[in-house]
Amino acid sequence: MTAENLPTLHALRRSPIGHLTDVLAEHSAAGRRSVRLREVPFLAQLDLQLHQHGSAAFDRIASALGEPLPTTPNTAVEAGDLRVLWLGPQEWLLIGPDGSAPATADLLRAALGDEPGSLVDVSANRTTLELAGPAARQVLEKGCALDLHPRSFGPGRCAQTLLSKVGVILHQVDAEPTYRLLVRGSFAQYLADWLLDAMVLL
Amino acid sequence: MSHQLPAHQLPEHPDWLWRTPDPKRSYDVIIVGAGGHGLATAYYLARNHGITNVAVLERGWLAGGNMARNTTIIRSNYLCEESAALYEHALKLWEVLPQELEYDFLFSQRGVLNLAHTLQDVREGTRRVNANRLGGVDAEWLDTDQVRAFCPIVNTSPDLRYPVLGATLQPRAGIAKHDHVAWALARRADEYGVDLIQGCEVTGFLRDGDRVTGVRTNRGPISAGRVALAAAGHSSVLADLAGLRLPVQSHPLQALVSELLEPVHPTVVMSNHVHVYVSQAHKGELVMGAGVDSYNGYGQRGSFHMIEHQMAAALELFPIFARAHVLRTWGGIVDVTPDASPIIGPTPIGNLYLNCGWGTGGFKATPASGWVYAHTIATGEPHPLAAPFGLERFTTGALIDEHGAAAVAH
Amino acid sequence: MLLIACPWCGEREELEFHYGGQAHVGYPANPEGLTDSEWAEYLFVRDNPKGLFAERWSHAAGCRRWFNLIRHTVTHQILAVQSNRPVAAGQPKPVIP
Amino acid sequence: MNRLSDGGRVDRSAPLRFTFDGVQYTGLRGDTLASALLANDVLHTAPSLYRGRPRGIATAGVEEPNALVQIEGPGAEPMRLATTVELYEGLSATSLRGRGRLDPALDEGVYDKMHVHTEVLIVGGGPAGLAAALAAARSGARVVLVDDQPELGGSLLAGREEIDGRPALDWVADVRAELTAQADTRILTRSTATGYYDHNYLLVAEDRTGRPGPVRQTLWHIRARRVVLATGSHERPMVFAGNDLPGVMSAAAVRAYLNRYAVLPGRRCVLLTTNDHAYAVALDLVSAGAQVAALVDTRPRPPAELVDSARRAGIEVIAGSAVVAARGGARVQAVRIAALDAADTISGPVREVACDLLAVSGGWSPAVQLWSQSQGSLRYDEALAAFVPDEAAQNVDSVGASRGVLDLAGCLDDGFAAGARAAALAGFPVAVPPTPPTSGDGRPARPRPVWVVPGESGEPSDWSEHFVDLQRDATVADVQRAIRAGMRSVEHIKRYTTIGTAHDQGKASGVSATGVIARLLGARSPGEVGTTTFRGPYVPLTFALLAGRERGALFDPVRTTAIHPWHVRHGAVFENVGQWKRPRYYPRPGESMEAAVLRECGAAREGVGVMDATTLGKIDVIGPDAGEFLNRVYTNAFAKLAVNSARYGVMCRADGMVFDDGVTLRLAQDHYVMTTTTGNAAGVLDWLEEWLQTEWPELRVRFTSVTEQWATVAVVGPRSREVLTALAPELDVSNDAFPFMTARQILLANGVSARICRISFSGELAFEINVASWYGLATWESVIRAGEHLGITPYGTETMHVLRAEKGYPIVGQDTDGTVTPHDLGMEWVVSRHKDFIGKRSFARADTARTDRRQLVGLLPVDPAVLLPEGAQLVADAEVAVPTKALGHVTSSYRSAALGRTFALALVAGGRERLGETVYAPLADGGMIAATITDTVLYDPKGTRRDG
Ligand SMILES: Cc1cc2nc3c(=O)[nH]c(=O)nc-3n(C[C@H](O)[C@H](O)[C@H](O)COP(=O)(O)OP(=O)(O)OC[C@H]3O[C@@H](n4cnc5c(N)ncnc54)[C@H](O)[C@@H]3O)c2cc1C
Ligand SMILES: NC(=O)c1ccc[n+]([C@@H]2O[C@H](COP(=O)([O-])OP(=O)(O)OC[C@H]3O[C@@H](n4cnc5c(N)ncnc54)[C@H](O)[C@@H]3O)[C@@H](O)[C@H]2O)c1
Ligand SMILES: Cc1cc2nc3c(=O)[nH]c(=O)nc-3n(C[C@H](O)[C@H](O)[C@H](O)COP(=O)(O)O)c2cc1C
Ligand SMILES: [Zn+2]
Repeated sequence: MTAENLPTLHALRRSPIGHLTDVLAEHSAAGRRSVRLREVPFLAQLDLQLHQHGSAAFDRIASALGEPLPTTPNTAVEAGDLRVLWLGPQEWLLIGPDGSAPATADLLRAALGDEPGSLVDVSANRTTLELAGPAARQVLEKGCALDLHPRSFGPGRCAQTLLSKVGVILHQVDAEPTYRLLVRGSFAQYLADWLLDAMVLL
Repeated sequence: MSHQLPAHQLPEHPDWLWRTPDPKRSYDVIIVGAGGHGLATAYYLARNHGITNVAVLERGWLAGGNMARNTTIIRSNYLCEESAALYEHALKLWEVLPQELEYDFLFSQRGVLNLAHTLQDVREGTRRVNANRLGGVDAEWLDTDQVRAFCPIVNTSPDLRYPVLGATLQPRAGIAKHDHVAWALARRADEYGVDLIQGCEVTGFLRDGDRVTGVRTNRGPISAGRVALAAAGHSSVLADLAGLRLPVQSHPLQALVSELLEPVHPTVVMSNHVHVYVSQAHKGELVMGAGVDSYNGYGQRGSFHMIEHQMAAALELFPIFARAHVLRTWGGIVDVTPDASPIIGPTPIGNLYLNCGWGTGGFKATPASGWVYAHTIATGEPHPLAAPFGLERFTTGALIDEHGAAAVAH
Repeated sequence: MLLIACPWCGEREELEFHYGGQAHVGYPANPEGLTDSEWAEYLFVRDNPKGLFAERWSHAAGCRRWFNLIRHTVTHQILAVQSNRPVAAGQPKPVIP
Repeated sequence: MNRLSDGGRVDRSAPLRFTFDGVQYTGLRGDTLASALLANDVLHTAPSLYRGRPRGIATAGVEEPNALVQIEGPGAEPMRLATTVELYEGLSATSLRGRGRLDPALDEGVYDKMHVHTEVLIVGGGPAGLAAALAAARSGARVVLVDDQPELGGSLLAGREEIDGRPALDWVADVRAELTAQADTRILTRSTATGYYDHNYLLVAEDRTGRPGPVRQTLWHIRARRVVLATGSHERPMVFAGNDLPGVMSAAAVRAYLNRYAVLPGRRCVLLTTNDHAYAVALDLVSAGAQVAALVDTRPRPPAELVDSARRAGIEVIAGSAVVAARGGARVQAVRIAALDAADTISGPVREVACDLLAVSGGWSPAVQLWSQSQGSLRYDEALAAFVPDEAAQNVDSVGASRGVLDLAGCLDDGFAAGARAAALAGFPVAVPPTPPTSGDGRPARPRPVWVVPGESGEPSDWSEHFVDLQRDATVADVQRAIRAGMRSVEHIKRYTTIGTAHDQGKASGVSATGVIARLLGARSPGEVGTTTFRGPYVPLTFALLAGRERGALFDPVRTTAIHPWHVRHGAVFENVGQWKRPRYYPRPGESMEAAVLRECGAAREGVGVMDATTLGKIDVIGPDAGEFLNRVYTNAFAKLAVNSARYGVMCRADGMVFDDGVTLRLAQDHYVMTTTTGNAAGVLDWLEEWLQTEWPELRVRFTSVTEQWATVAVVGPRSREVLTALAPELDVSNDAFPFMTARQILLANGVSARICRISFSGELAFEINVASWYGLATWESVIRAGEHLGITPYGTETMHVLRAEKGYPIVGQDTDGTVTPHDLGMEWVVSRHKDFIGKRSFARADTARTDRRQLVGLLPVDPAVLLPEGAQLVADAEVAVPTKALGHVTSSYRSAALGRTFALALVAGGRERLGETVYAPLADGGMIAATITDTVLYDPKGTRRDG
């Protein structure tokens, strides 16, 4: 892929809820209590899984990223413009800016070396919804059973969990609070509808 | 209660039901568990085989297990021929039992609809209707309009998430008042001389080598020529006491009732896909079952989200229920086999018989279960209708897989 | 709704998990060497105690790890949670809150 | 009007108009429907359900047995209690005879849910609960306090107690203010804890009628480290002749109507009590201007101070006696009073006293419902004559009246201690606040319960006006009948008489019922009889509240592919497959499904068709042991599959039955991508993880679900190659360069990176183009454009099914049903003999090895125009004598454009031995279709078409 054809290529892309941009914006403005919802489409996402035998690779990845992969469950770290989310004892999701997946993948592949591990570009697998504002937590609490109180869940925390009937990766990015919800493409419309409905009911 | 009953009210109970005897030292047959199946077995042992030196031992109160907890759906439109034959035998018995037992237990043949919501459901439904008709079981296929005509409160809008594409109907199917069924059987069994002994928990078996000679109970040992288990959710616990392991797992199954409502729901509706089954009992309460909880449990209670899902599903199909109220919820302990079919027959241990594994659907089988089990106990040979349901099917692989074949509950 | 402590993610609602029945039932080393009834035992027969039960769960909507726990089948009290496999050095340890 | 001129918690400046049974009335803000009715001198409710007896408002709370109403609007709802409906402007209600009426009009209410966690949850905002909340909140722990009333204070709202030398409600206001100031304390009023489940999980139903916002009710799901139950107690009725007459009311209710609602429910009153409580009520009645004709106390020697204070107020106290009958027509007019001896028998003359109100205190039943739901045990306390909490089963304490502490100071003490304890146990240690001084006489004296006040004549079996359960019209005579019939267990008697099964679930009358049973059975104490099981919900809950917002459009997610908008624009008819919406066919205007499908099939066989295959599950299987792993889960071998090659595989469960199938592609030495059936994607991933983690952890392989990463466009038909060439000019699509069951990675002409596989589910030359789902729609559109001149035809699942069936390819779940082995499908070729795999051992079992198992075969109806219904049963003989055992059934059946006729697939016993035989399908309408058994592959049996 060359730089010249990127704009043409991007014109071909369509995110699962790209058609809702205006609706989300309207609701964000109109909510009784300020909660904002928007889609952050096309983020680069890589699913990395290691094997327990692979601690050397773990170290090499740390130096490649400039940050070790988070090993505390349910936490995320920032490494440059990447966010690395703990998904499981040997699994991480690396999230980067649009278009960064190939470069990051190369970096990680090199760091993995010969060690077994799995690295899959899942950028198009999920899209990202961002829910922010003082009442954002309350919106989530309508359908998420995690303890989201600041004592238990704050900036830098993440979790794979259920929101309503949908599996999501939930990531709190700041204390306002702002949450990012990564949802599989086919469920994105439902989740957006559900969130919009919840926002109306504040 | 006992005066000026409007026509749709519960009928009078008899003035006499059963004795409260102390256990004798020995019986020809001991039945463990006074649920519907244990009581029906006692009744038919006496009625069909003249065996009356029988005790039914019950750890709690008579018919206080699943018999007290089920949603009372009776039908025989099972897919597998073996099952359909057994349940149809039951349905035929239901049709004569109120007269035979002289007890109006409100058997109401109001029909059971099994709704189809996907093309796969339609294929499955058609298959079952055709199989049933071939097997001599009444069955019809209704299209969406006919469903609406039969049960006007069902939401047949094409805009439904899973629209109703049709339904199977078994007109002879319906409901009966569970407690009264048990009492009717108990009364007759008692009349024949069967001892119904409550508060008597079997805690072990008396053994003579590889056969049993009686049971140990919290009220002392009692010897018996034959011991027949009919303990539903507790079958594994009892089998364990005898050194037997069963292909049975006990799970919570929940149900609920609404407050009393004016009649709105004329039939029984079951939807596997949307997970609803509901009828309106004679008093007027809506009776609904929820799903089986995934985990094993003996607590007679399940997880509440099952009820919440149940309600969402119910409103999807019956918008008119929106403002009805859940009055009471409860749970039972269902004994589930790998193929969702019961186990009936002798065991590897001499004189010990087994009847269990009815899972979520044994109420409807009550009379037939008692009939074939009594035969098996009396003759030592499986009744022809029960023969396919022996334990050995798990070894040969000749499962009667209602689960696999159709996944229709209750 | 049970509250189950995933050894990795901590306490989560039952809805996030899949039940896996009795724990510690291994796939027979040599299935072909078993009699039909031994094989049937493996396929279909599991303990079903009223009381403490060692069982498997998988955190299906979370980290997808399978683990074992001991639960009382009447009270639903959960007595112990074990991750399903040993953990090597350098890897995160399961959290048991 | 019965409204008192001052006092109470009602707002005299806020009149509210309402209608009851068609008549207009006015009440005040702060009223319940019941208090407003009483204020308007309306005591009567609908007659009783079974016996049509007149009934009146009997209580002031959730324990009400009579005052059932139908809210007609706004917010129609059946079966509410007038005693718990807060009055609002325009309320319209009608009385109900014990049975509700559902409104067919669509429910427009919005019902919401919340999920919260807390260190301490306190249920009940009376003095005990408030004290607990205060203590706990001071620790900094999160505290949630719920109370079902609109105002905090609990029974203090109905009384005239003092705390710290001030009216108790001033103390309540202070506590409320302090709690509100705490950041992590949440107070939920109008919120009833309705269920207490395992692992300290409680449900709280919040009524938001009249609150801001569109939400009518919210169901709170609360997970608490510690719970404090401060739910108070219910005053019990007493069982005597005529105890159901309108005007017989609980003493606590009388007190609440007087003090809280400023309503005088009667002018000339008699009180009947077993305990101290009635004395305060009697004094309140007198000070409200009522006449108290007598206070009847069952105790021969009631506490002297109480008797003196009553006498000072001019009240006659009749000790050691009871009301043996209430008389009246539509309302109580008089009561008959007699002395009772120690055995509770009438031991003196009967005296009649006129009255229009009988206030009854049969003693107190701690509200142990939630405690019991939490599986805590109960014990019968003889001194209190009540069932009280015994052993806790969860992290919970019970305090105040809900555990039998009946004095105010005791309740406060209890609450403070429990609140501090709960916080400390949740990790927030805190000091126990000191208990302020209170008014009152300390612990009440011992009550004397009289479970059955004897009738003036006859036997229990005659006492059919001694009501035990008013709503069920069940009497002492009914209980006696159950016992005579042989019943001993309280559970049987409940079911025989239906006592305790009505709307009120025996909140007030349950223990009375136990007392009656104990009495009639001759038991030593009610403790011997016990209670029936307490079950949730504590108060009835609307179905809609439990459903929450997951109704209508939010009932269940609709999953769609990236290409979905195109399908919608082009008139696709959709089919639900699991949660997915898949195009079933694309009718042209006026075209029937049959015609559309024949057309679509024709295009795929003769020209080129295109299908959205995105919904198939996709799983990346990566690691050095990926091949070995696949070898173990598939019946056939994958370890030696060449890179960039694909293979069809079948998975079985351990019992040998087919569970899933699909094509797996090897992308690299250590990288495969597996496809699963649409409905089974999640199930297969779980299955793989289970085996890897629990059985073969030594295998170095990992799975990643990539179902939504990829959009998949299947281009099918003899002219598909031309479309591919236009789409990917750099790709050599010749058969030699790109053979069947191989894959290529390439940039399409539009710059999109694609993985293209030559796979065919139709028997035709076909290509599957996989692109990142972002590009799915654009890629689909470019395929359409590239094929336009070839008449490229989009087709749906129906056509896909026909095409594959013509080739004899089974669909798992349609042609199989969980009882079918690969051999039954005629797929011996997919079952390896050389390696072990899940399920293999099962094939050797006696039944699985039978040769007369149902096997998949083809069927050709003798009349080629006749379509066999899917699901038709098959028999060997045209003469059917029911019951007959079927040979098998039709699993798939279609009209074929290619064959120019109908055909079907079927599972038939010993089918492969029966090729050429005729079988018959008897139909529900009486018809019969004859068909010939054939091989499953009816189209292009030599497979010449797959290379184009
Ligand atoms: C919520 C629910 C809904 C259901 N709905 C339906 C339906 O609609 N239609 C239908 O057909 N079926 C239904 N069923 C299933 C049906 O209730 C059962 O299959 C059937 O009742 C089981 O047979 P039983 O009546 O003999 O069992 P039970 O009534 O459970 O009898 C077993 C008895 O054994 C006793 N026992 C156990 N251990 C011992 C011991 N050691 N010593 C002495 N006694 C012992 C128990 O106390 C119990 O009374 C439902 C079940 C539940 C729980
Ligand atoms: N004199 C007597 O004989 C006598 C008898 C009983 C009580 N009392 C008095 O009553 C008071 C008892 O105080 P307390 O705090 O224990 O009880 P309380 O009755 O004052 O308060 C309990 C509160 O909890 C609420 N509640 C009950 N169940 C609920 C639920 N499931 N969900 C939400 N809210 C619920 C009630 O509506 C009430 O507001 C004391 O003042 C005591 O002296 C006196
Ligand atoms: C068909 C059916 C109808 C019922 N109707 C009512 C009812 O109207 N009111 C009620 O309180 N309980 C009703 N129940 C539930 C019983 O009260 C009780 O919950 C059930 O038998 C389980 O027993 P348990 O709750 O004592 O464990 C009904 C149960 C069944 C099976
Ligand atoms: Zn986890």
